[in-house]
Amino acid sequence: MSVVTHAEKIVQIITSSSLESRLVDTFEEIGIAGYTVFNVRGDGDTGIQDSHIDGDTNILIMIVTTPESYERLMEALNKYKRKGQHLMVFSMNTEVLY
Amino acid sequence: MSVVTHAEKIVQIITSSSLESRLVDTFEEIGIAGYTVFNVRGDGDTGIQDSHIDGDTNILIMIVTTPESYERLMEALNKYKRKGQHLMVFSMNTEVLY
Amino acid sequence: MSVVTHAEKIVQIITSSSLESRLVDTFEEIGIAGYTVFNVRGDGDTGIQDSHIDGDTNILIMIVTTPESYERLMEALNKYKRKGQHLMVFSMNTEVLY
Amino acid sequence: MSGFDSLLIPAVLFFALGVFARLIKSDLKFPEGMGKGISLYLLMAIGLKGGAELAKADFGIAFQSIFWAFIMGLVIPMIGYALLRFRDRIDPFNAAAITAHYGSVSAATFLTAIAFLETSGIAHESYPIIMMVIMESPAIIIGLVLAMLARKKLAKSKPAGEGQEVESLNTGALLKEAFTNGSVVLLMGAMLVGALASPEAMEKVYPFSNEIFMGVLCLFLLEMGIEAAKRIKSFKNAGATLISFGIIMPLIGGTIGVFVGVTLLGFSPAGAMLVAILGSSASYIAVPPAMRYGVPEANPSFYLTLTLGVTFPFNVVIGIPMFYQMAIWYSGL
Amino acid sequence: MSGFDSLLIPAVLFFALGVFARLIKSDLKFPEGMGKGISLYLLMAIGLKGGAELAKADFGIAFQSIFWAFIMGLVIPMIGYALLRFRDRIDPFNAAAITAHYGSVSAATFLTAIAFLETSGIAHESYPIIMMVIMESPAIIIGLVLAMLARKKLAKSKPAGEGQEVESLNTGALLKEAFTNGSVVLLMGAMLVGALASPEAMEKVYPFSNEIFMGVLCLFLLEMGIEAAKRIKSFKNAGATLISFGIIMPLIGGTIGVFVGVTLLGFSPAGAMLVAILGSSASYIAVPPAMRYGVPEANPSFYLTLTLGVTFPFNVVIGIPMFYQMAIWYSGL
Amino acid sequence: MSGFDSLLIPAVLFFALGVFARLIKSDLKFPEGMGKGISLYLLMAIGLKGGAELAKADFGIAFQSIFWAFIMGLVIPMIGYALLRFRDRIDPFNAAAITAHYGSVSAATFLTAIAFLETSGIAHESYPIIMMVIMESPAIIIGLVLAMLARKKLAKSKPAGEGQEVESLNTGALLKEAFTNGSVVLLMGAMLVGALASPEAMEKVYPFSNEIFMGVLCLFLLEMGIEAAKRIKSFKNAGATLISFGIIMPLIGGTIGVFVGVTLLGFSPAGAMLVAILGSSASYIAVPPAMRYGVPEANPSFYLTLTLGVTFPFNVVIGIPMFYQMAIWYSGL
Ligand SMILES: Nc1ncnc2c1ncn2[C@@H]1O[C@H](COP(=O)(O)O)[C@@H](O)[C@H]1O
Ligand SMILES: Nc1ncnc2c1ncn2[C@@H]1O[C@H](COP(=O)(O)O)[C@@H](O)[C@H]1O
Ligand SMILES: Nc1ncnc2c1ncn2[C@@H]1O[C@H](COP(=O)(O)O)[C@@H](O)[C@H]1O
Ligand code: NA
Ligand code: NA
Ligand code: NA
Repeated sequence: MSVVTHAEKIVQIITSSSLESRLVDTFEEIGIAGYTVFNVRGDGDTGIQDSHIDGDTNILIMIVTTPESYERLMEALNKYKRKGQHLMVFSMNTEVLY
Repeated sequence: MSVVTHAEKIVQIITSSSLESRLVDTFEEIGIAGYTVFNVRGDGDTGIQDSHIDGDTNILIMIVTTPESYERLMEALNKYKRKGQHLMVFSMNTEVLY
Repeated sequence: MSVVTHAEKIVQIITSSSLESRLVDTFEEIGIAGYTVFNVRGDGDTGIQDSHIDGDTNILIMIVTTPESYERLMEALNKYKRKGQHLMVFSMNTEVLY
Repeated sequence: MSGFDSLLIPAVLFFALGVFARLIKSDLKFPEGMGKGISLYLLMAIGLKGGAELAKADFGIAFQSIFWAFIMGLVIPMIGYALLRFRDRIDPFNAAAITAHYGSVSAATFLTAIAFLETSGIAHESYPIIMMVIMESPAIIIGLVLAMLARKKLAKSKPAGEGQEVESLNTGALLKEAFTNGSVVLLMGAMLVGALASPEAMEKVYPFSNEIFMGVLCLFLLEMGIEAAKRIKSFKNAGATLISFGIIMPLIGGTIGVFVGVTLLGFSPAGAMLVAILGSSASYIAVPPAMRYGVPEANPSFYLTLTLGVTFPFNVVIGIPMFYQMAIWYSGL
Repeated sequence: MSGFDSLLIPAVLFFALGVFARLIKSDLKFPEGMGKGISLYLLMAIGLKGGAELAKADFGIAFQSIFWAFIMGLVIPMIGYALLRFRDRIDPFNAAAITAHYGSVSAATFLTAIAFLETSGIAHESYPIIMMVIMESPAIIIGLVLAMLARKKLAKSKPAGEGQEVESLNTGALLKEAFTNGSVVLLMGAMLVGALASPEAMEKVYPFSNEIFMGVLCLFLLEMGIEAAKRIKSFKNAGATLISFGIIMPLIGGTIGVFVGVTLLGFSPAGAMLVAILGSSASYIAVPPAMRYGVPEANPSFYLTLTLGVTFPFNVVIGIPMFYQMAIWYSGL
Repeated sequence: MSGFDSLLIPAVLFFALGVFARLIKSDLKFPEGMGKGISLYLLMAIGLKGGAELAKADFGIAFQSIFWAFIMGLVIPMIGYALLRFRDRIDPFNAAAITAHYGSVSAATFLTAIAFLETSGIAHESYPIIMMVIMESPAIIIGLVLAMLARKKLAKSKPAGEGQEVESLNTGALLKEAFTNGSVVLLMGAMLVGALASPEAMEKVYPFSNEIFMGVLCLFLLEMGIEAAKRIKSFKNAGATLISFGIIMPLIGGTIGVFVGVTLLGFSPAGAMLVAILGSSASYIAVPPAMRYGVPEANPSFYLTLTLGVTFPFNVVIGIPMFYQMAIWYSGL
C-alpha cells in the first residue's frame, strides 16, 4: 500500500465531567496539545450516569499519542488514580496517517 | 515503565436506541456491571440514522471486559443477532490501568 | 469459543463538521456504505473546538471495513490530507461478529 | 378558508421551507435533541389544553370517542395489511411493520390540523385529543400479532431450530411498551393535569402552553420538513407500490375518519376533520422503535420513508384541507 | 390553600407525572442537555425578577438576610454531619459529602415553593432569592474541610506514603470553584442585570422571563420527577439509615429556616417558608461535582440518591405546604 | 439614550456577564446545541418580523438596499485584504480567510443593535434585514477567489505536482454553498412566510416570535459572551497586527455603512446605524465552515479569535452606540 502509517497509542479515559478541566490542565503540563472529548452516559460502581444533571455526566477523553508521550500520560493518570479519583483508563495500539 | 496495565477486551455495539434498555438488562443478567453509551449517528443498510426522531437514533455501547466475561458477552450478543436483531458488534484488545 | 469473528480494520477520522457531507460523498464513491458519526469536542493546533458554533464543531467518523476497502479508504483520505484539509486519521485492528 | 389559503398558514409554509432547504441541499439543520425537545413541549401543551376542556366535557361522548378510536386503531392497519399483501406484493414482515404505523397517529399532522382550524377561527371538539392518545397503542399490537403469525407460518415451512428462537420474542413486554410509550404517558398525564389543576393555576401556565404554541409549531414543522425531504432519496428503494400505498392509505383512513366523526360521533365538520387526520396520519414517534425490536425482519428505511416522506407531506399539504371539505360536504348530506 | 390543594398545582402534578412515568418504566425521556438548558433559563428568570425587586429593597434587611443565609449554610451541614457520624453509622467521607449537599439549596424546590405561593396569589419577600445565592458556597467548603480532617486522622493511623498524596488536593482551587460555580454566577449576574437595567428595558424581557416561567417550570419538574424516580432503585444500596436521614434532615433544616425567617428576619409566613425551603432542600447541581473531585472517597450514588430521590420529592410534596403551615402557626405565636 | 445608558440594556449586560463568568473561570456553560437552537429561533423571529414589514415596503428602496448590500459585501473584504497584506504582514491565505468574515454579517450583533433601538423606543427601517441576507454570500466568494489567486501564484513559484492537487478544489460547489447556507435560507424563508401569511395568522405566531424575543436574545448574548471570552487566550498567538485589525476593520466597515445608509439609501439615523453594523460586524456562523474547507491553508483559530473575541465585543459595547451617534451627526450635516 502506498499510504504510510505510524504506530502510536490511543489512550481513553472515562470519568465524570467534573474532572475535565483539571485533566486538560494536566495534559498541558505534560506537553500533550491535542485531545478529543465525547459526552457519554454510562453505568458502573458509582451508579447510573445519564448526563441529565451536572454531577451525573460522564465524558470520555481520547488522546492519540506517540509512544514517548504515552508513558508520561499514563503516569500522570496513574497519579490521579492513586489520589483516589475515579478514572477508567485504557489504551490501544493504532496506526496514524500523517 | 512503572505503570502496570492488564490485557482486556473492548466490545463495541452499534444499534438502534430502541434496543438500549434490553441490552442493558442482558448485561445485568450475565454479570456485566459497567458500560458506556455514546449517542451517535450513522448510515448503513437500513438507511440514514440521524437522531432526529426516536426510530432513527443510533447508539454505540462500549464495554471493557475481562477475557472471561468477554466470551459470555459475545455469546449473548450473538444470540441477539441470531434472533434477527440488527446489532453491529466488534471487539478490540486493550490495556487497562487498574 | 463458539462465536466466530472476522479480522477487520477500524478507521477513525477526526475533523471539522464542515467536511462531513464531503467525506460521506467520498465514502459513497469508493463503495463504503456504512459509517458512524460522533459529535465530539476537542483541542489541537487549530484551537479549542467546543461545538458551540458551526465553525467550531468537531466530528469523529468511524468506519469498520474489510482489509480491501481499508486500502481504498486510506488512500482517499490521504488525498484529502495532501490537498491541505485537516483530518486526523488513524486505524485499529478489530474482530467483527457477523 | 379556501383550499389554497390553507397552504398559507405559517406552520405549513415553514414545512415547505424545510422541504425546500433540503432539496437545494442547504446545510440548514437543527441541533440534536431540539426536535425531540419541541415535541415534548407540543404534547404537553396540547394535553393541558385538551384536559382543561375535557374536564367540562360530556362523559358519554368521551366514552364513545374512545371506543371508536380503538376500533379505528384496529381496523385501519388490517385494511392496510390486506392492501400490502394483495398479490403478495410486499412480504408479510414489512407489510405488518408498515401498516402498524398507519393505525397510529402523527402528532405533528394532528397539530397542524388544529393550527389550520385555529388560524381560521373555526371551533372544534376536543374529544379527538383523547382519541389520539388511545390510537397510539392498538396499532402496535396489531403489527406485532401480524408479524408473529407470519413467523409461525414461515417456521412451519422450514426445518426446526431457526424458527424457534425467533418465537421467543417477549410479546408481553412489547405490549406493555405499547401502553407505556412516552408520548402516550405525557399526553395522558398532561390531560390529567389540565383537568385536575384549578383554572387560576392553569392561567399561569397558559402563556407557555397556549400563547407561544403556534410559533413553536412553526419551528417544529420546519424541522419536520427537513426530515421529510431527507427520505426522498429512498423513494427508489421503496418502489412504486409502497410510495403509492403512502398516498392511498391516508385517503382510506381519512375517509373512515370522516365517517366516524360525522356519523358515529356527531362532530362538527371541524371535529370530523380532526378524526379524519387521526385515521389518515401515520406515526413516526412511537411505532418505529416498537417495530425495530418487535419486527426486526422489516426494513426500517421503508416505514420511515413512507410515513415521514410520503404520508406526512401529503396530509399536511393536501389531506387537511381536503378532509375538511369532505367533512363539510358529508355533514351536509 | 389547604395542604391537599397544594398538591394540585401544575408544577407538582408534573413532578408526580415524571415519577409515575418512570415507575411504570415508560420510555418518556428528555433529550440530553434539555434539563440543563431549562435550569439555565429558570436561574436567569428568577434572578432577573429578584434583582428588579431587590433594587427597591431595604439594604439593612438584605444584609441581615445574607448574614443569616451564611450562618445557615454553615450550621446545617454540621448538624447533618453529627447525625450521620452518630455511633459511627456512616463513614466520615460519605458523611462529609452528603451533608454538604444539605447546606446548599435545590433551586427546583425553591422555584416550586414560589410557584406554590404565586398560584395561590400569596405575596412573598424577595430576600430569600439572594439568600439562595449565598448558600451555594459555604456548604461546599464545610464538606471539604470535614473530609480533610477525616483524611488527616486516617493518615495518622496509617503508615506514611499513601496518605500524603491524598493531602495534596488543591483546596484553594476548590474554594475558588465554590464561589465561581455556574449557578451562583448566573443567579447573581441576572440579579445585577435586573437591578441595573431600566424598568422599560426590563418590560421587554418579561414575556420571556416572567410570563412563560410557570409553564417552563412544569416541564422542568416533569424531568426532575423522572430523575428522582430513577434513584429509587438505589434505595437498597443506600440503606435505611441514609434514607431516613433524607427525611429527617430537611425537617431539621426547614425548622431552622422557619425560625430564621420569622424570628430573626421578621418575614411574612410566605417569606419564612421560602427560607425554610432554603434550609430543608439539598443541592444536586453545584455540590455533586465539587464533592466528586474534592471527596473522591465518597460514593456519588449515595448523595444523588438522597438529594434527588428522597429529599427533593419529600420537600416538593410534603415540605412546602408543611413549612408554610408551620410558618403561619409560628408567626401567630 | 446616552452612550453609557446603552450599555445598560439587558442584552448587553448579559453579554458582559458571559465574559465575566469566563474570565473568573466559572464553570457556567450552555449545553451543546442550545446556542445553535437559539440562533435558529432568532433568525426565524427576525425574518418573520422583517417579512411582515417588507410586505408593505417600497420596492424601489428594497431593490436599492439589496444592490448596496451586495456592493458592501464585495468592497469591505477587499479593503480588509489590502490592509492585511500591507507590507506582507499576514500571509495571503489567512488574509483571504479573515477578510471574508468581515464582508459578511454577525446576526447577534445586528440583533443587539435592534434591541438597542427598541429598548429606547426608536423606530428603524426594516430594509437592513434583507440587506443582512444578501451580505452572507458575496464575502465567501471573495474569500475563495482571493485564496485561489494566492494558490495560483504559489503554484507558479513551485515545481509542478503539489500545486495542481490544491487547484482541484471544487469551487462551483463552494459557491453553491455560499448561497444555500442555512442561515441565509432560514432568514430568507422566514421573511417570505412573514410576507405571505395573513396578518391574522401572523398574530398567532407573534407571542413566540416577537414577545419573548428580547428575553431569548439575552440568553443568547450570555452564551456569546462566554464564547467571546474563550478566545482571549488565543490573543497572543494571533499577534498585535491581527488584534488591531479586529478593531480597525469594524471602524472602516461601520463608517462605510453610515455613508451607505444615510447618503445612498436615505435612511433615518437608526436605519443607517443598522447598515453600519452590517458593515462593521463579522460573521462567525456561515463563513468559518466555508473557509475551513475552502481555504484549509488558513488557521481557523485566527479568524474565530478575531471575529468572536475582538470585533464582536467591540461592536456590542462600543460600535452600536458609536455608529448611532455618528449617523445622527452625519445626517445632520
Ligand atoms: N466495564 C466498563 N466498560 C465500559 N465503561 C465502563 C465500565 N465500567 C465503568 N464504565 C464507565 O465508567 C463510568 C464510571 O464507572 P464507575 O466508577 O464504575 O461508576 C461509568 O458510568 C461508565 O460510563
Ligand atoms: N461499516 C460500518 N462502519 C461503521 N459503522 C457502521 C458500519 N455499518 C453500519 N454502521 C452503523 O450501524 C448502523 C446500522 O447499520 P445498518 O444495520 O447497516 O443500517 C448505521 O446507522 C451505522 O451507524
Ligand atoms: N493527539 C490527539 N489526540 C486526540 N485527538 C486529537 C489530537 N490532536 C487533535 N485531536 C483532535 O483533532 C481536532 C483537530 O486537531 P488540530 O487540527 O490539531 O486542531 C482537535 O480539535 C481534536 O478533537
Ligand atoms: Na392513522
Ligand atoms: Na439546604
Ligand atoms: Na461586515
